[in-house]
Amino acid sequence: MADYSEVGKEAVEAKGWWGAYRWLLLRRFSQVTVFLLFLLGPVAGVWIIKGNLSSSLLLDRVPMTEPILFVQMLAAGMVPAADALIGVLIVALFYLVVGGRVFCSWVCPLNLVTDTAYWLRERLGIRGGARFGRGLRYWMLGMVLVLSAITGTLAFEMFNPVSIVQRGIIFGMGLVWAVILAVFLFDLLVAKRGWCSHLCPMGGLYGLIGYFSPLRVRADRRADCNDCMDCFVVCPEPQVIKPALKGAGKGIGPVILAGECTNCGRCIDVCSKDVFKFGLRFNNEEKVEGLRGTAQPL
Amino acid sequence: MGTKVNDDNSSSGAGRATRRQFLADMARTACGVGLLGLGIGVYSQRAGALPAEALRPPGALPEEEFLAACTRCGLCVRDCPYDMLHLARLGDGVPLGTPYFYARQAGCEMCEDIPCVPVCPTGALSHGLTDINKARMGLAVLSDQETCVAFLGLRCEVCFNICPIRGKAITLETEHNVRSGKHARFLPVVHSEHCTGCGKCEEACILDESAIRILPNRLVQGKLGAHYRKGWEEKAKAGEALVTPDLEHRYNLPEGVRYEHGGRGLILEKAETPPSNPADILNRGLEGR
Amino acid sequence: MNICGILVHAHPEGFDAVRERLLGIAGVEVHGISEEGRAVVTLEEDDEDRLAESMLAIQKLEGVLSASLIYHHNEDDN
Amino acid sequence: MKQTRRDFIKTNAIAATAAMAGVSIPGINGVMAEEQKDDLRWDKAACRYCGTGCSVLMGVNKEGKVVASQGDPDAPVNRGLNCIKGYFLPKILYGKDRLTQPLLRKKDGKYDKNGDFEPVSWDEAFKTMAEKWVAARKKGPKGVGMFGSGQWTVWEGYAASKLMKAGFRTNSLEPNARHCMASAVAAFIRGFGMDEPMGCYDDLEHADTFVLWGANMAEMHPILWSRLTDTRLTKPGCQVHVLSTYEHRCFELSDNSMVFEPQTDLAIANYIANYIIQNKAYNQAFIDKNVNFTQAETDIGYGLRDDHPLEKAAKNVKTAGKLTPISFEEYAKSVEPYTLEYTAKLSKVPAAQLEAMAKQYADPNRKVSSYWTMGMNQHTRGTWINGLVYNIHLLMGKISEPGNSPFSLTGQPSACGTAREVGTFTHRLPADLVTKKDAHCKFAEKVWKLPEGTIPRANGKLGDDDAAPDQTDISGKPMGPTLIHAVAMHRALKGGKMNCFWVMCNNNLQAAANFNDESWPGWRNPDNFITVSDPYPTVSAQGADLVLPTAMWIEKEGAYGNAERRTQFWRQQTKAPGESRSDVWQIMEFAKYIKAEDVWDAALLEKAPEYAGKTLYDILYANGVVDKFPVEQVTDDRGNQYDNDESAHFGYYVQKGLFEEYRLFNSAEGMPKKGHEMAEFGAYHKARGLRWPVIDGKETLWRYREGYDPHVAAGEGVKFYGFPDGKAKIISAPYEPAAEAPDQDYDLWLCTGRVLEHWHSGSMTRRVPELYRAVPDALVYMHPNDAKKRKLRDGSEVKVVSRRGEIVSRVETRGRNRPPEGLVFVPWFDAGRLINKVTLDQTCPISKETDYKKCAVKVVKA
Repeated sequence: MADYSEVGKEAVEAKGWWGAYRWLLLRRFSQVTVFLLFLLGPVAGVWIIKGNLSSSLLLDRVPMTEPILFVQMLAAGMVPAADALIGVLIVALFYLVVGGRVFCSWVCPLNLVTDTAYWLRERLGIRGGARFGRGLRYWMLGMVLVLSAITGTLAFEMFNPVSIVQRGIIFGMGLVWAVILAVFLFDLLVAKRGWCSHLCPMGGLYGLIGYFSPLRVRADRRADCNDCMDCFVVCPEPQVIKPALKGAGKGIGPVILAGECTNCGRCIDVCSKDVFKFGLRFNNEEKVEGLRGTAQPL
Repeated sequence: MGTKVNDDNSSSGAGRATRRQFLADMARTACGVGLLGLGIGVYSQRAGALPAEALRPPGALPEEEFLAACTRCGLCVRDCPYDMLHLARLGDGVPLGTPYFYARQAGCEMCEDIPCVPVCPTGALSHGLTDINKARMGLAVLSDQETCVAFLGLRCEVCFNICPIRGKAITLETEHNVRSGKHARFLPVVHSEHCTGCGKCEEACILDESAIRILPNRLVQGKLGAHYRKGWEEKAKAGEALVTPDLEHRYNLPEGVRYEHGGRGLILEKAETPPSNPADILNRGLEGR
Repeated sequence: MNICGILVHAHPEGFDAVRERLLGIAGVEVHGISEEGRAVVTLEEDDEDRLAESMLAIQKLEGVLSASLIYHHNEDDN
Repeated sequence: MKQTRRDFIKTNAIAATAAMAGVSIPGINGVMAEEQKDDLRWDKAACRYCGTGCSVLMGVNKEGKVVASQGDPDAPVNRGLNCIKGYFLPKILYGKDRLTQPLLRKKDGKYDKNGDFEPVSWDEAFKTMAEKWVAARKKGPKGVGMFGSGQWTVWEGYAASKLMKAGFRTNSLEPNARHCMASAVAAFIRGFGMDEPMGCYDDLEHADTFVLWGANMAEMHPILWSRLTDTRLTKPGCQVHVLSTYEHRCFELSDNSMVFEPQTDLAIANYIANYIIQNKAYNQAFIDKNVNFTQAETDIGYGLRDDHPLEKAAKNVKTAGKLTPISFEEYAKSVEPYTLEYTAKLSKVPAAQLEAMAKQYADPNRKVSSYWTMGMNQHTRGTWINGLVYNIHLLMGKISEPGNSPFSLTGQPSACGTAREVGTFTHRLPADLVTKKDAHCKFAEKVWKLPEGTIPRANGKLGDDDAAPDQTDISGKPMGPTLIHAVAMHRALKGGKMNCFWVMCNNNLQAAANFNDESWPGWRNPDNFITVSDPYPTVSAQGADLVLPTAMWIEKEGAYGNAERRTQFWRQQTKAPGESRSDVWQIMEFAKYIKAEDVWDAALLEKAPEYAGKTLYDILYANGVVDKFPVEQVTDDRGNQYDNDESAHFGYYVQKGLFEEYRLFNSAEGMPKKGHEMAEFGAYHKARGLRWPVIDGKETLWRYREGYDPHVAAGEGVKFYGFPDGKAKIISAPYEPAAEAPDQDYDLWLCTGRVLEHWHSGSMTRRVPELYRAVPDALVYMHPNDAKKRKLRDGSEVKVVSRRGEIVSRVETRGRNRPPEGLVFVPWFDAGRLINKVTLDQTCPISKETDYKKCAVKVVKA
């Protein structure tokens, strides 16, 4: 595996600095913008969006509701009012189109924290710690729902660092810094990419929502791959890359189809050979066929 | 990924071992997540208990349902024109992220259009509440008669005066002040039929610690035995006596004395002014004395 | 500040001597005594360690049959 | 403190151990010791607020700070009770923004009307002020003015009266009681020849029927209301009738609640008289023996500026106070138009209710007490309506005996004691003497050891008639008429006729009507120099040029006189903060900066050559009478010692000297009027107030009646000895409309007033956080239909607009006051919403008291 400090150097040389950081910067811009939109109301009195990620009102009209809260609520036995229903449909539909875990990489405020923790972990060369299965988040999701059903409340919301942090910053910090620090230290010292890529049940749910998303990262030029491994280093869910990038021989198309992919585009940035690009999930066959034509012995 | 290389070289054994390994992993994950869930569950039960003095916005569902329905979005907080609602922060001692207010800090101003309610996306604040006077955020209780200055005989009545359902939710009962002998006491009495629990009374109470407090109805409200009716109310409702009216009572009474059945009882008519003419006294005879 | 109320049981005969010895301990005051030799003693001491020492000293005092702590009040001086 | 705590714990330790040992230890009973009593010095005082005159005990700690208070359980008025304002009395002394230094507007180190306030020494303050005052006084007696208070202590009012009337030789002295009690005073003087009620608070226990005429006693006299309520609760058959222009707290107790159209109380009172006469229920014997009938001058205007159309239209403005003797028959005829039908229609009160009330008055077997405050006093016909109620009581002879009392309640703690008894009005001198009468002035000059002609006569002449010789002023010119009442003072300030104005112990700029057109331009007139003595930066202080920090209430030795003629004393119980000084100190000290030559003319000085070169201080206070009593350590019966900062400063017992000189007006040989007798100074420190006249140590409960009043000789029965013939006057006066009734443009009546939690302008109570929290802002109380019509609801921000100004506040439709449709009520305590920008500076033409209860406004969304 490539040395972390060397990651992306080739890409910078090949594509220039902007080319090598484009998606990362756009993503940061998106995260900060979402955040500032929420803060614009309380700070400046400009109410473009009101509330927080859990539920909000856009332009005093369009309701939005976080799917994980909605499913918890259902599990807890509540029939939410129309606003919540419409809100969750709007949100789910949006992420269904752009990719479920786009939330994680383009919106979620905690992503900044965990990305920073990962960066520092690699820089400091911290190794080891707990290892979790990639499927753990689905267990977590299941647990959250069961918990709601048993307690009849949104029990996980006492604990959910994503909503706590976002709400904390919009509505007043309280001890929120402690939650941020806890997640940061957890990712830094306990488990590599522990929260976002393994534990977070919201990520799990968005992964499921994004399972059918048309918007995908494609490794259309996978043939050009020079095995620098940089994409694996920067990818928060490296397991999703392998089938598409290395699956040519196994009859697997170049589209990254796994729901866990966050569409962060970091692989596009760091690849000096421009193997990856954003595209649609369709036409997976066409390219494969071309490959198949050359690779198949028959 | 964390799959371990298996040492067993027998393929079938390896398969069994992998399956066993898989099952073991499953079990471990399940146990781990289960324990975590238990932890969160227990924690949420403890941290999810609302302190008695923290009040929910108007229209809030019963607490258990509320906790199931509230997304913690803070839209109600944002739409409160008086900024008296808070979203519970970590360390506030109120279920995290849920809206609440402490009456002592600032009570609900009872806006006629209840802006905090329709904005609630889930109905955790019931959209069925359209008349703020029907809100039941809690119930005011005059919890300490020993320090309430009205009970001491002082003329305070700040709670009575500030009550938005004035004259109904809190009334003043007047009674003779036995200690001073010549003053009346004006005692505040809360009527649950009208009290919305807005908390203005607790907020305004002039004592160092409020003697009137808003508490959840379930903590403070008594319940009359289901069998018992208040006779006077039943009669008023019916507009007449529930059973046959009394016959007209007549009594043996000396002169100058009347008896009012169902009214004042025995009435001694004003004593006649004693005649100033001594002859009149003599003429009246002994009987008249 | 620590204030202790101690019930001291002394040999009735030699009580005057015991009183003298008790008063020799810093912070001790003797408030009353019954004919059977039960004495009401208070002990004031700010320092916890020395308080314990003084308690022990009372117990070991010649002529003292027993000494039991009845009342102890401790509060921060601020 | 720590030692006490330690002792306490040790006592517990001993007690617990002793109990265990079965040993008894002297002083310790085997029970836990009680926490040491707090180490406070308690002393009595009269409550700082209203005219009820509750007695309170104030607890002062070792550091000299007032830290505790309680209602005085031995006080006959309140028996240990307080209202909510009284509960917080200690806190009024310790607002965070107490003024502690004299502040003068300055620019570049010099006084400048447009400068910013800078701290100055008392010496600089008084020097600047003296220079201005001497210059202004040269223009004439109305060049300077002082506006005092019914919250002054008795001797402060007395010292001020002396400084102005005798020192500066001006009658430009008015108390804020002009806005409060003047109508009551005028009616007492016109009807009885003597000021102040004949009854006392014991009427509250003895009446069978109470009638409230424009008094919200429930909020404004809370303790008296609890006494009235108690009587209503405990006395069989007792009734309460309430008249008001809006529903207020008293309606909750009321048996007969009547909301009348503003101003029609005149008709209602006349209707009752008519009812009594028509039914021949009047007390003929009483009338024959004790009553004269007179007719008041009618069509007398509304006390507005001379060029106001209403004043030009009115026929008898100049002779407003004139009374013409009439017969009983003529009187009966004058009230004849006030039939039940007519009155019910005019007043909008249902006829049955009016009649029920009239019957109570007319029933010879029911004792009726009438109570009123500002509803009747602040009235463009205030003197009339006061008199009309006396008429009813006089017709029935229901007066001057237990339970039968027409009773004018006061709003200030010493409206009676200071403003009225000491005579701090432009037309008055101490003890009911008036500057209109040459003989009274001469007597005052004798008491004050001044040359004859010092005190300016009302007419500026040394005699009662116009033919008498002129009094000369410092300029050598004739003095001219000298009277100037409170509202006229503001007009004179605005017009530049009065250039120096000293406001003490009240918040005149917030309180005076028509802020925008009259008071503010007057105060800020560049020619004028305004001094405000105040403990807090009030609206008045903000409008001043010199602010003098004042010692409050129990920061000085004081005396108040309440509404039932009860004079109460207190000792100085704590120190005033910083350089604050009491008003009496300020008045006397300022007198040191003025020389007789500065303000007296040569002819007058020739009559008293010994005063040449002397300061007013020497002449007025170091006069051998005021400074007669040496400084003594003030000590109570338990040996507690008290400061007396004024005595320490001036070198004699200031308060005692002033009071004893004042008492000469009630005792000196040749006194023109009797009936105001006071006990000697020392007696009051020993009593929880004494009700004057105090003769041979005995108080007087009901005046004018044999047995109760020592001035009525045996066999005289009832004698209204204020008049030489011993008869009271029934004064006929008609209904006349208000000055400014609602019309199309301004479609609502505005009535202003107070709330229970705040006192007057709120300068004290709004600094008590709890009271502020209880009632933070003044609201616009409004009928729900009026609100609906204007698309307003509770809490809507609105503008209350009149022809003179506007304020912004919020609507309240379900509050404590429920006005009828067509009327709004706004309290005036709120410095943030000066309702007096809206009110009209109309007065009763006779009493010159402002009518704050009636003007036309509109309410629109803000």
